[in-house]
This record gives sequence, C-alpha cells and structure tokens, in this order.
Amino acid sequence: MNDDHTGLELERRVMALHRRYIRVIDDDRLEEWPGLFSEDGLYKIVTRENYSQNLPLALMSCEGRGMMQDRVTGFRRINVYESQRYSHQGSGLEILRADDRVVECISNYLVVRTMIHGAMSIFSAGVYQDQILLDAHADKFLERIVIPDSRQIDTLLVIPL
Amino acid sequence: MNDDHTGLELERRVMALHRRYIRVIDDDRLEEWPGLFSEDGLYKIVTRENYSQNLPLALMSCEGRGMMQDRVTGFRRINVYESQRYSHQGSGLEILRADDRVVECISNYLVVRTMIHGAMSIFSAGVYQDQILLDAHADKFLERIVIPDSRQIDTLLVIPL
Amino acid sequence: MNDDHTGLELERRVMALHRRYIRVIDDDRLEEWPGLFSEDGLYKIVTRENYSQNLPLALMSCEGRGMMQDRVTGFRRINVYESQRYSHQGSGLEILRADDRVVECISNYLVVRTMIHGAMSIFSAGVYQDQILLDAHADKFLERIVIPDSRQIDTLLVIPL
Amino acid sequence: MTAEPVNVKWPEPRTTRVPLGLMSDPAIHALEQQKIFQGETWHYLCLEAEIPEPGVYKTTAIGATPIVVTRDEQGQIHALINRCKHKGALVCVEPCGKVKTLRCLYHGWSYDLSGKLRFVPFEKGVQNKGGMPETFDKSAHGLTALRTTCLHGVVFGTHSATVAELADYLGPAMLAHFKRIFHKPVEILGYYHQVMHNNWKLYMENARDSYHATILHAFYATFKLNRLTMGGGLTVDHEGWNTMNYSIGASLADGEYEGSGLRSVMADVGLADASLLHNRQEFADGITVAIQSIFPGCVNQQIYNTLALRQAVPLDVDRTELHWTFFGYRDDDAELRQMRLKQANLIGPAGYVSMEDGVIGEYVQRGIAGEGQSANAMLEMGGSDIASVTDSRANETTVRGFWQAYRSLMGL
Amino acid sequence: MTAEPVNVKWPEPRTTRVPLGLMSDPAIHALEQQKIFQGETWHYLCLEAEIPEPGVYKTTAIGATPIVVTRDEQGQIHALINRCKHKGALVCVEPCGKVKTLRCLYHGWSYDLSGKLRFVPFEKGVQNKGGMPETFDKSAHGLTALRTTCLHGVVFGTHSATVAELADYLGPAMLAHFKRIFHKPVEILGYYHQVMHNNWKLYMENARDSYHATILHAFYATFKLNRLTMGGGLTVDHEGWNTMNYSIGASLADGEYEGSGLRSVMADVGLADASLLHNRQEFADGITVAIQSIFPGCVNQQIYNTLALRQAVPLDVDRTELHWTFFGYRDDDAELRQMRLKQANLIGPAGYVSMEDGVIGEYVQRGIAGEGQSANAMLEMGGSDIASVTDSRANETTVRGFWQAYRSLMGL
Amino acid sequence: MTAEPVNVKWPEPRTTRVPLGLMSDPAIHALEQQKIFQGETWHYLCLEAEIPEPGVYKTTAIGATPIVVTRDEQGQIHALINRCKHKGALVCVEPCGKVKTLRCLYHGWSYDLSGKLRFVPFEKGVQNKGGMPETFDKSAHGLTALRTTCLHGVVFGTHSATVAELADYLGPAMLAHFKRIFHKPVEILGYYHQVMHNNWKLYMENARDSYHATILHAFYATFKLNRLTMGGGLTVDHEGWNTMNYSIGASLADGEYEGSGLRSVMADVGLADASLLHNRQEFADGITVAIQSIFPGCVNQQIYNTLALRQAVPLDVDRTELHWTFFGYRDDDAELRQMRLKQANLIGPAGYVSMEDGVIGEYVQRGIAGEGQSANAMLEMGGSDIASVTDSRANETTVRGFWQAYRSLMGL
Ligand code: FES
Ligand code: FES
Ligand code: FES
Ligand SMILES: [Fe+3]
Ligand SMILES: [Fe+3]
Ligand SMILES: [Fe+3]
Repeated sequence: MNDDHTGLELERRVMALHRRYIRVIDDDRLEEWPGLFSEDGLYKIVTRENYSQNLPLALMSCEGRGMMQDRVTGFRRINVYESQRYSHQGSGLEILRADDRVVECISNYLVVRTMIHGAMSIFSAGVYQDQILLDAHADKFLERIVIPDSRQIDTLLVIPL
Repeated sequence: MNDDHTGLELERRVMALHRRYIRVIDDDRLEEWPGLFSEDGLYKIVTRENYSQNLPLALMSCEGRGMMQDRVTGFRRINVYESQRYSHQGSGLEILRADDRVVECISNYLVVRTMIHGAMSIFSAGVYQDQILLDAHADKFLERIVIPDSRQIDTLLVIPL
Repeated sequence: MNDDHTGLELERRVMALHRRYIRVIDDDRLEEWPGLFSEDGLYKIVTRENYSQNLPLALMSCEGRGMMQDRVTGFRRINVYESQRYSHQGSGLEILRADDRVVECISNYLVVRTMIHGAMSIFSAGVYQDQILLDAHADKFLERIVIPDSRQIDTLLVIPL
Repeated sequence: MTAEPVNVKWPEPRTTRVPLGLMSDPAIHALEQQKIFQGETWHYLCLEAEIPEPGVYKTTAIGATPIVVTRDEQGQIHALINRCKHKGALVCVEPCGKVKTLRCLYHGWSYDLSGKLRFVPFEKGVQNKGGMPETFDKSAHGLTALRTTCLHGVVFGTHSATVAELADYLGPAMLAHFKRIFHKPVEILGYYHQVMHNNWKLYMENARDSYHATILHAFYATFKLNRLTMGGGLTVDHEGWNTMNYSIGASLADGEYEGSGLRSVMADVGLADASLLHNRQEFADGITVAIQSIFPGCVNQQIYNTLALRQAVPLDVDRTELHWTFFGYRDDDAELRQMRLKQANLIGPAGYVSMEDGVIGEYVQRGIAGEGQSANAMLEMGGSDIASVTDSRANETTVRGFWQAYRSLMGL
Repeated sequence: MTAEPVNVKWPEPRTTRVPLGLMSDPAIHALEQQKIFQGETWHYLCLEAEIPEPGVYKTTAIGATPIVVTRDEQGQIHALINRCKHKGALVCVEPCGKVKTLRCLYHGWSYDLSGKLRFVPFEKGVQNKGGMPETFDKSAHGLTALRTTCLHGVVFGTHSATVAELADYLGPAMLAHFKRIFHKPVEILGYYHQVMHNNWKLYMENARDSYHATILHAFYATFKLNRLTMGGGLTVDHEGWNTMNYSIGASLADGEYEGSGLRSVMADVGLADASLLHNRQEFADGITVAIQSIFPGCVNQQIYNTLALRQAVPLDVDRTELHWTFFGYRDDDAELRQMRLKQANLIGPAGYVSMEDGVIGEYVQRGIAGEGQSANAMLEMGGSDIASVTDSRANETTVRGFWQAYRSLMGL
Repeated sequence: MTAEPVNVKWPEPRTTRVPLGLMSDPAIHALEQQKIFQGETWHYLCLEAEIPEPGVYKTTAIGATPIVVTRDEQGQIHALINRCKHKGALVCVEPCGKVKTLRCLYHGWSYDLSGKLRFVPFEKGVQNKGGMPETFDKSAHGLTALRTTCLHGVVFGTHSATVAELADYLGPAMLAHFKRIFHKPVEILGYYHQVMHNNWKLYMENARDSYHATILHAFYATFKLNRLTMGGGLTVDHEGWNTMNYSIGASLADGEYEGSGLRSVMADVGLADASLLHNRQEFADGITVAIQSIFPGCVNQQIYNTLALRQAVPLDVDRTELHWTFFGYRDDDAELRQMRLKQANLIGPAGYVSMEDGVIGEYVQRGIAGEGQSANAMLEMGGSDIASVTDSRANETTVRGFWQAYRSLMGL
C-alpha cells in the first residue's frame, strides 16, 4: 500500500500544480488561471448540497479556457464587489487513479477571504476533485470540480475558489 | 540537521498515512478509520488544558479498534446530532524519533466543521502526537493523541478529530 | 516547467525549514526562534495595506537575532497579554529564485489563535516572503517578510507570526 | 417578546420617501414578525416537485418561524409550524428527508404527516405510574397547521385565516404571469443559498427596482441583455403588493446608453466565449427577462432561460439569507437543459448579472449607519404613482408599491 | 443597566405551562442577573481540591459576574468579585494560578488573598505631589467578598446576606445525597467546557428531566444503562428548587421498551468492545445513575463510576457554557481510576449518553424562534404536583420544580 | 432609532466617580451617536498629505456615520457624509482612491468632488417617459457636507454649526502643542488598525491616563523611557475636554521605582540589541513622550521619535477600532526616518509600550460584566480638580476631564 517511486513522482507533480494554482489566485495573477487548464478544460463549483443530490446546478461553470477568461474579465472589468483577497490552504491529497496520461485525485482546500477593511472569514472549505493531464512540458487540469462543504455563499463569489 | 534520504522516506510515509487519515474522515468513510490503527492502537483526544496540567481526562479515548468501531456505531446508529462534515488541514510535521519499527512525530491539524444548513466554523486546531508502526504492507497508528488548543467544544463532538 | 531533481531537493529543504519554524512557535519554544535566522537576519511583519502602498511601517521589525531575542524577552518577561497559542498552517510554496547559496520563495500561512479560555479565531492569513540561506549544516532565514492580508490586528500581537 | 417602542415616523402619506431607520431598528424588526410574517400575507414555501411522494418533507421558514412542509399518505400537502407542542423543540431538523412519522427527538412525541399527535411515550406512565393526566387529549396537541395552497405546483402558506385566497392576493396580472412560468411540470436543477449583510427589505426593494438593473449590473447593459431602452414595462398588481419588471427581446445599439457615460456600458469589453449568451425563446410573448415579486419575500425569476424562485429570510435586522431554487421543465430537451445550466453563470451569488445584488444592500446598510430618524430614501423616479407602466422602466413605481404594502401592514 | 419592560405573563398559577418567550427575551435575561444570579441563591464555585494551598486561586463566574476564589495564608477560602475597586478591571485573568497578592495589572492596586486592599501605587504621590487624597482609606476599598461556604469540600458562594445556610437551602434529602458523593477527599481528573447555543434554563431543565433521558439518549436504553422501567425515582427538596433523578442497578429486558417502537431501543446494535460498560458498584444504596440539580445552575452527577460537577454559565440569552469538573476519590485504586477514565466516554461533549444534550437545547431555541407571547411548554407528565416520586420517573415534577423556584425569584 | 430609556445616574456632581454601566449600556451607546459624535464636537478625519491632489479621497467615520474626505479641482477639501441621497448607499466603498466624480454604484447618481449632485441617470426618463418629476432639483440633493477645517495640515470635521472654531475648541495650550507637532509638512509612513473588545471610552480614558503608563507598560519603566519620577506634567485645556500627558528627557535611577516592588521595574531584564532605544531629540523643549487627547476620539502621539495620530471608532458598545496613522516629516534625513521605523516596534498593536492597551480595556469590559447600576470607577488620584499639573503625574485630572466633557454633552 505504501507508494512506490512512480506514485511519489506523480504526487510531486500533482502537488506542484496545486501550488501553482494557489499562487496564481492568491497573488492576484488571475489572468494566468485559465492557462493552468487544458484548452477545453472544465472548471466547476458545485456545492455538496447539490452534488450529493445529483443536482447539476453549479455556482460557476467554465467549459474551456474562453469561459475562464470571461470570468477574469468579469472580475477585472465588469462586476462590482468590495476589494478582497483569498488565502488558500490545501491538504489531504489522494491519488484515485492514474495512467500515463491522466491523474485523478481528490484533496482538501480551505479559503480564507480577507476584505479590504480587514475582516477575515472562512469563505469556503471542501474538496477539489481533479483530472490532471500529464505533460512533460506542463501538467494541466483537464477538470477541476470544487465541492464546497457549505451550501452558503457569504455576500458573493467573484474570484474562483 | 538537514534530513538525509532515510528521513525523507520516513516523512513521505508519515505524510501518506496522515493524508489517508484525512480522506477517511472527510470523505465520510469513517468505517475505515479504525483500520488506520493497529489492532490495539490508542486514539485519544485530550485538551491542552488537561494535558498541560497532567490531568488524564480525555474527550474521547479508544483503546483498540473495538472501541473505535463503537465510536463509528455511535456516529452511524446511536447518537443524535445535526448533519455535519469536517474538512482537515495539516502542517508542521516534525519527526521526533524513529527506529526501524516505530516513528514518533508531531504535527498541526485544523478542522473546519460545516453544518448541513451551511454554517462553517473553526471547530478545532491543535496537534497530533503520533506513534506510527512501520509496516511494508501498510503503516498504521500505534497511537494518535489529539491535543486541541482550545478547552471548549462547540455543541458536541461526534466525529473523531 | 515541471521541476527537476535539484528543484525537488530545494523544495524539500525549504519545506523542512518552514516546518521547523511552525514547531518552534506553536510548541511554545520561542527561544529557538531567533536561531532559525542568520545572525543578521531580518524578520518583519508588514500588512498588505502598507506593503501595497509602499509604506514602510511594520508591525514588528527585527534586524538581527538580537532584536528577535528582545521580542522573546518581551513575550516572556515584559509584556502583559492573555495566555494564548498559535496553530500555523502553510501551503502554496513557490520557489521564485535560487542559486547555490540563497533561495527566494513565497508561501501562504494561516494562524489560528486560541485563547486560554477557549476562544479560537483566524488571527492572520497571508504570505511569507523568504530569503533562505542554504547551509549544509543548517538552512536559515536571511529574511522572512510576513504580509498579512488583513490590515487589522485583533487585540494585540505578541507572538511572531 | 418585549415590546420595545417604535419611533419611526413616515414623513408623508405617499411612499416617495422611506425612512432609512426602518432598515436597522431592532424594534421594527421584532414587530415585522407579527405584522408582516405572521400577518395578512402569503409566503412561498417550496415546490410540489420537492416533496413528490408521501413522507417526503422539506423544512423552511416564514420570517423567523420554522416550518416543515409534508405530503401525507393521501398525497395531501401540509405546512406545519416545526415546533413540538411538548416543549418547543424543532421536530424536523434537516433541510429535507423522508419519514413515516414526524418524531420529536427530545421525548419522542410523534405526529403524523398532517401534524396530528399520535404517540406520546409513557403517556400511561410506567407500570401505570406517572404519565399524562387522564384529561390529556392528544387531539388537542397537534402541530400548528398553516393555511396552505398549491398554485400550479408551488406551495404557499399563511398564518392568516382572513387573508384573501392566493390567486386573489396575487391579482389577475400577477396570476397570469405566475401561470406563464408554472404552466407545466418543473424539474429542480439545484439550489443556491446566499447570506447578505443587509435588512431583508433592502433585498426585496432591489428585486423590484428596474432602475438599478442596467446601471449596477454592467453585464446587462454591456452585452445588451437588458437595457431600459429595450421594450418592456412594469406591472403593478394588488395595489403594488405584487409587481413585475420585464423586458422584451432583441436589443439594439442605442444612444441613450452608448453616449451616456454610464459605467455599465463598456464598448471595449467582449466575451471570449459568447456561447454563454446562447438562449432559446421559450415564451410566445417574447419576454426575455421577467422579475416578479410577491409580497413580502418571494421572487419568481426568468432571466433568459434561467428560471428560479428566490425566498428572502431575515436572519437578523441586518442579515438576510436568500434561498434560490433553480428549475427547468420536466420535458426540457437536452440542449435546453444545458442552456439553463450554462446560463446559471448569470445568476446566483456568482452570477454575472446578479452578484452585485449580494453586496449592494450591504452598501446601503453601511451607508445609513449612524442615521437617526431624519434621513429618507427618495423614490421619485416616474413620479409618485403606484401603477403599471408600459412605456418606460425609468420608474420606481414597483418599489413604491412594496412600501405601500409594508406601511399598511405595519400600521406606520 | 437600561431597564427594558418585561412582558412575559405566566398563563396559570401552576408550572404545568412555561412561556417559551422566557428563553429568548433579552429583558428577561438582564433581569435574571439581578433576581437569580445576584439574588437569593447559592452558586457552586469550585472544589477545595482545586485550591489546595495558600495563594492558589481559581476564577469562575456567577451569571455574568466574574469571581475569583482564593485560599489565604491561614487556609481560609474567599470568594471575591473579580473586579478592581479602582476602575473595574479583572484582577485575575487566567483560569487559575498561584500568587502572593492579587495585583490588578492596570494600575497595580494590590489586594491580599482575602480581598483587602493593601497597596496603591503612588498613593502618596511622587515626591509628595499628587497621589490619593488624605481621606482615602484603603480599608474601604477591598474587593467585594461574597458570602461563602464549603460543604464537604465543595465551595459555594452567594451575593445574598439573607438566603438560608447552604445546608438548609439544599434541604435534607439533597444534603444527604450531596454528602453521599462528597463523603471522602476527591481528586480532580480533568475538565470539559462546552458551548451550547441555547438559553441556560433549557440546559438546567434538561438535566432535571427524567423523561428525555432514555428516549433522546439511545445509548442508555439500548445498552440498558438506564430505563424508566428500572428502579429509581425523583427526589424533590426545598419546594422543588433542588431535585434528583436516580435509577437503581440491574436492568432487565422489559416489554415497555422492547416493544415500544422507541427509536432509542436498538436490538441490533452491539458494542464491539463492551469493556466500556464495566463498572463497579461504589455505593451501598445500589444507585447507578443519580443526577442532582441545585438551583439555579449546578448539577452533581453520578453516571456509573463517572462523577462530575457541572456548572451552567449564561454567555448570552441564547448561549451557555457548561463547565464539567470530573473527579474521583483520592483513595481510588488503579482499576477504579481507569474505569472512571474509560467511562468518561459516556459523558461530556463527546459522551455516548450526554452528547445529545449539547444540541437538544439548540433545537428548542431554534424551534421557538418567531414565537411571541403565546406559546408555552407543557409539563403535565405525572400531573401538576411538585413532590418526590418513588414509583415512577415518567413524571416532570422535577422540571416543574425548577420553574417554581424561577418564578418565585423573578416575581413572575 | 428606537429611543430606549437611559437609566444611568451619576452618583455625584464631580467626576471622581464614573458609573461603570456607561461602558456596556446599548441605550447609552445609541445616544452617544447623537450627543457626542453628531454633537458639539470636532473629529479628526485625515491628514492633508493623504489627499494630496484633486480627486484623491479617503473614507473614514465619525462614530457610526460614514464619511468621505475629498479634495476638489480647486484644491479645496470637503468632508461629506458618505451616504447617497437617493437611497442611502455608500458612495465611496474603498478606504481611499482617486476619482473624477463621486459616483454611487447603485443607480449611478454622481456627485462632484464637493458633493454637489451633477448627474442622475435617466433623469429625463427614456425616450422622455418616466424619469424624475419636473420639480426635481439636483441642487437640493447634494451629499451632506460637514463643517470642515484644516489645522496645520490635519483635517477635522463636525456635524455642528455652532461649536467653536477648532483652534478655540482645542484651547491655547493644546493648540500650541498641536502646532509643535505639525510645524512642517509630514510624510505618511504607514497605518495600523486594531480591534479592541471594549467600549471606546475605555480606550480614550486610557490614552489620557498617566497613572497606568509606567505600571501596566513594564517596558517604559524597566528601560527608563518613562517614569512618573521624570520631569513632566499634565496639561488640561478647554475645561478638561482636551488634555496632554508629557514627560521630559533623561531618566535616572530613582528610589520610587527601584525599591517599589512594582511589577513593571525589572532590574534583571536587558535588551540584547539596545539600538531600538536610540533616539534623537527633535524638539527644543526636551519633551520625549507627549500624548495629547482631543475630545472625543483623537490622540496625537509623540513617543520618542514615533509620531502618530490615533482615532478611536466605536464598532459596537463593547468593540472599538483604533486607527493609527504613523508619520514623519518630509524633510527627515535617512537616519531619522530609520529611527522612526525602528522605534515603531514600541507602538501599535505589537508595540513594546502600547500592546497592553489593546487588552486592558477588554479586562475592564469583562470585569464590569454583570454590573447593574451601582458600581463606579474611582478617580481620586490628585484629588477632584480638573486642572493642569506641572509637578506630578500621579494624578487622574486628565481622565476626570474626559468625563466632564462627556457628562456635559450627554446631559447626565
Ligand atoms: S419537546 Fe418534543 S417531545 Fe418533548
Ligand atoms: S483598575 Fe485596577 S488598579 Fe486601576
Ligand atoms: S442609492 Fe445611490 S444612486 Fe441610488
Ligand atoms: Fe439587481
Ligand atoms: Fe440528557
Ligand atoms: Fe497605555
């Protein structure tokens, strides 16, 4: 059951991609966020409430980098919200399945949101369910399904989780 | 002081066990939780308040897998509580002592609890003090002592930390 | 873009130092904290508000181990505050630059503060910006700049973040 | 239960002014429970589709009062106050579930699905000692049942025995639109729950407010999804209690927006993937956006192909939870279903055209902090009437209607 | 300090009905500080064993009032209001400690262990300029000392000069049971602290309530640790102010549970490790479970070999902290000590037979939300008397006793 | 807006006693908005240096009221209530920014930098339908402008038309010290924001309180940075409304501290790096520490070379946010600038000599919990006068001054 060398290498690559994802969002470089996905990658946020009842409604759903770029445009240009930052934590990675090309994994995330006037809160906690495309050049998400444990969103959700 | 290869391998194994522990609890597979311990393993939650005064009282104490299974039975069948999930984060692992058979280590945990209606809270933060039995087949906890920093429990504690 | 072996080794060393830092603070061994820095190392806490406006004011600034030891003295002997503990989480490490001698990196931290009577709160979340001196004997911080996302401090700040 | 004195004075008989103190006064907030939520009003509770078979229940709230909606063995729907008659505990704790009996966890008093008390543990004592008195009559201690009605598959309830039937309460125009949406069986697609840091009335005002839609929500105007220059109108029914804002179809480039200097019109912003805006004309009337508000706390929304019911539940004087139930029709083809799900990016807490509503009420709540009894909102757009308008939506008549209903119930 | 009007009306002279609004009314909550917590009542403060030597102190609270309990150089115990006479700061901040003097951090005023003011920095000024006036008399500014008593090693205090001595306050039966538990020196085994989201009275009611125990707590009935069909009774003393529920030994399979359909009896559930239930009969009377409640906020618990004192401290009208002090006897043998520690799995916030009490009060608090002045709890099990019962515990007499004490103190 | 009755009674005409209930009474807290914050008082808003050019704004608060300070195209400074005249939304949401126009996000009403309403979207309707009535006059609906004054580069505002000019409000001595600090252009070095769990008055008292400084803050006395035995004094102006505590230069070993047994004097504690204490005498008068308090909520601080303005903003009856603006002078040489930044370790939420002030008010707030109307603070150090003192700082005259101002405004 203890992982062999290949498992170790996979974990390392998955964790590296997870860390890049965190930095892109938390360092306010959201423009780079779509580039962490494959061209037709899928990004979706579905609450545990909907997910566990097989209800398809998502809070955000981006099919492909174009829709992700539009979320960036929304964030930068269109939508109105109070200035805020996220700080992510991640733990509990498990590789569920892997072949030469694709890794499937699950892990925990926690997002602390801080508003410009200083208020901090647990904004979201839950799991990432990922399909990762292995590519010697640069690993990418084929799919990242975010499943928040909470059914509630405080105020609004404008930055991807 | 920088770790050598063996230290690295130990860390990897400890972290892998820690991650399995998180997944078993956070993915609602509590039935698998006793199996992460050795047959006569010890699981205990002792608040920092009691621990630092050498007071032996635990919030939960399971001596052996049987008592752990009984906690699972309590959770699934007997006890009454509002539906809830945990989301764990872990950090700050230090290997305190290790030989061929047993690793002793300490690490931080954080549990965000989310209630079915959506309320999230920091339910517990503190340290795990572990004794881990090394086994090529499957590493297991000989002992996991959970020491929450807070002396308070909000509402009730039904899922192991 | 995927890291090579050297990158992996660097990451491992950085993470090990980060973990030691967490243990020293969270296990109430603050006396060892200055020793994680080089003799003339720099420790500073600058809120995102000040940092992003290029305002130099720090919440704490220690130039060299002496000033760090004085913070320990303040904590142990001089200052008055209610008993409290920190529990750190860390994630999202990125190595920004590295040569044979020095690694520059950024990572997320989260500090949950627990008061003696049991109240827990998100005390601070943000990034560490580190310069780490590589030393086969013991890696050390040349510089750790803590940048909390929040401009607010609740009550007071006496233990370094 | 303490009756604090209420000191709000309305500055005029019309509703072109609204005292801002109504949004932050705890005494007003307490009084609203009685006068608004337990008063002469109807409240959206759930969709029949959510309780499709006997024993399935759903919990909700009318104001602060916990409610459970059940379907009994005969298929009959009941809305019950979710408060045990013994000592007041919640009887059903989870958001939804399926049961044979409504059993209170505390001492096991068990009610049938219509709320009748059926079983009291140890009613006759133990070995005939103790237990309830001879005179105890279970039939007198059922859960309090609300007056309930199902309108085209949507369940409403009221504490009132005297309020008009729901169809009359809505008024003919509102009833017609309600039927337009619920003309065939629906399928639940999912839920959103959004916590807003403002008084519930600020949200309900907002939902009726055609004035802000194309200004605050830049997405609407920029992508020409909704502009006041499009066809559309404001419908007012039941003297303003219930209202609708709607707009009709194809938008054009038009001077009143393009040259306006409005922040919300961004000529240089485009979508990388415009498939988000692909939509299908579902209704013969050509209405593409229709926001219907039913006093006090219900919104019935069509935004292109997104259909949702929204329910605003006050959590405190300055905190409100908005529950969104997103649905399609049972006979939707796969393409239409996908369209609805993709367009869901427009609505909810993360919606391109609705996320701002999650914070704008908070901006008002914070803006009026420190205010005593002097400041008022000014609602003069379109004059002072409360009446339907078909030629312009630059009009706050629907918002004035909300306050007219509110005043008359609160006696202010 | 603002006196809000209290509008609660008790619907009848007896206590078979209790207005549910008492649990959520801020004015009632404020009044309780004066009438209940600072009134004619005794309050458990700590065990003598926790302040074993001079200079050791422990902080606690009576209602909202901060208290510090000290032992002076003569071994005398003092309960003092933990509020500096200068400007009101807490004098002792930590939960416990050891000091020579009680020194306020703010300006250094120092009190001896009996609360007498001994030192005022710069009392005579600096170089004889400034300082306190000639007339200032340190002896008039000691910490306020409460009336204190130690009963069998347990420290109680009261603000009242007129309330009866504690032994009389308890009443003869309650005193006898108290002595039964505290008949020899105790050893502290540890603490629990539990925050509950309900009014403190809901918890105190719960602790007296024999009716819920075997229904809500399925562990009790399933493993036959406690059933109403076992021997046992309810003891009422001091007109219901102080009460006890107890059950006696060996349980049997019995029809009233097995055939009852009660959720709490699960024939198919077993323990993988039954050693948890190994216990030793410590007391000659064969009582295995005894829950003694001392009005207003103290519970003295024996559940098999687990012994604990519980203290309910109101944090707000809808939030309560429960402090558990778990103890054994100083002469326990190792096996008995281990038994107590293992059985601790039964009690506290994670206890198999007590965790439900951490949330059931919240279910009531949420259940009564929205309630005005009309709804009442109904306490008719066993009739309307407040009196000891030896033949049945299907009786709410102990709960009625709580409300009798409460009413008389509150003047309701 | 509900006027709850206020029941505080001051026990005597002087201010040697202060009712502790003033710190926790919600009715008092509400009344303070009107009587103190919107009353006959001046409030520090920002530094001119923070809004150096036209269009730059900064948001702040006076009590609960949101304020935005702007500089218009003519360079004129305006303090405006940050509340849209349409429906009350915050007009400026961020802490600071640069804009051409103050545009409300909700419906786009736009005000110029002096607060005049310039643009109302759809004022004339759409295609001449709807819109504002003919009689609507934009000039009557500008943002409410406060009376504003800039004193030596520091911006103050007041709701009052009648309060004396700021220079007179300060009084001659306070004005002179104010000028001493702000005698040349400043440079902002950064901000701190600190949330304290106590009533705002406890913080303002604390800042005036020379008695605690060298006792609570052990760093001061231990490192001889400030001792009551040093030269110094207390200056009282405007009948105590505005006051200053100061100490003068070189300290000596002195018996009143060394032999005192004060916790705050620690002979065995040394600094590993004493460069922290390196400082430069900037002012000819030799004053090294000067804490000036301007009623109600402003502190102007010099602690060695650290210069800061502090503003206390009440968040709730028991919560206060303290905003620190730390500055130097524009012509500081590099060494002096570095000194200020290094000495910043002394101040703010993590300051060696000020961190205790972040929690000591909370200790008072917790200490007075449970208190009704009987307990008072006792302020007799130095007698009962409110007057300047040059020979001793063992005197609470400055604190008594605070309460004198407070009483007269509150009418208590
Ligand atoms: S409260 Fe429901 S059965 Fe007692
Ligand atoms: S408040 Fe205690 S010494 Fe001043
Ligand atoms: S509230 Fe400001 S424009 Fe309407
Ligand atoms: Fe909107
Ligand atoms: Fe119980
Ligand atoms: Fe101070």
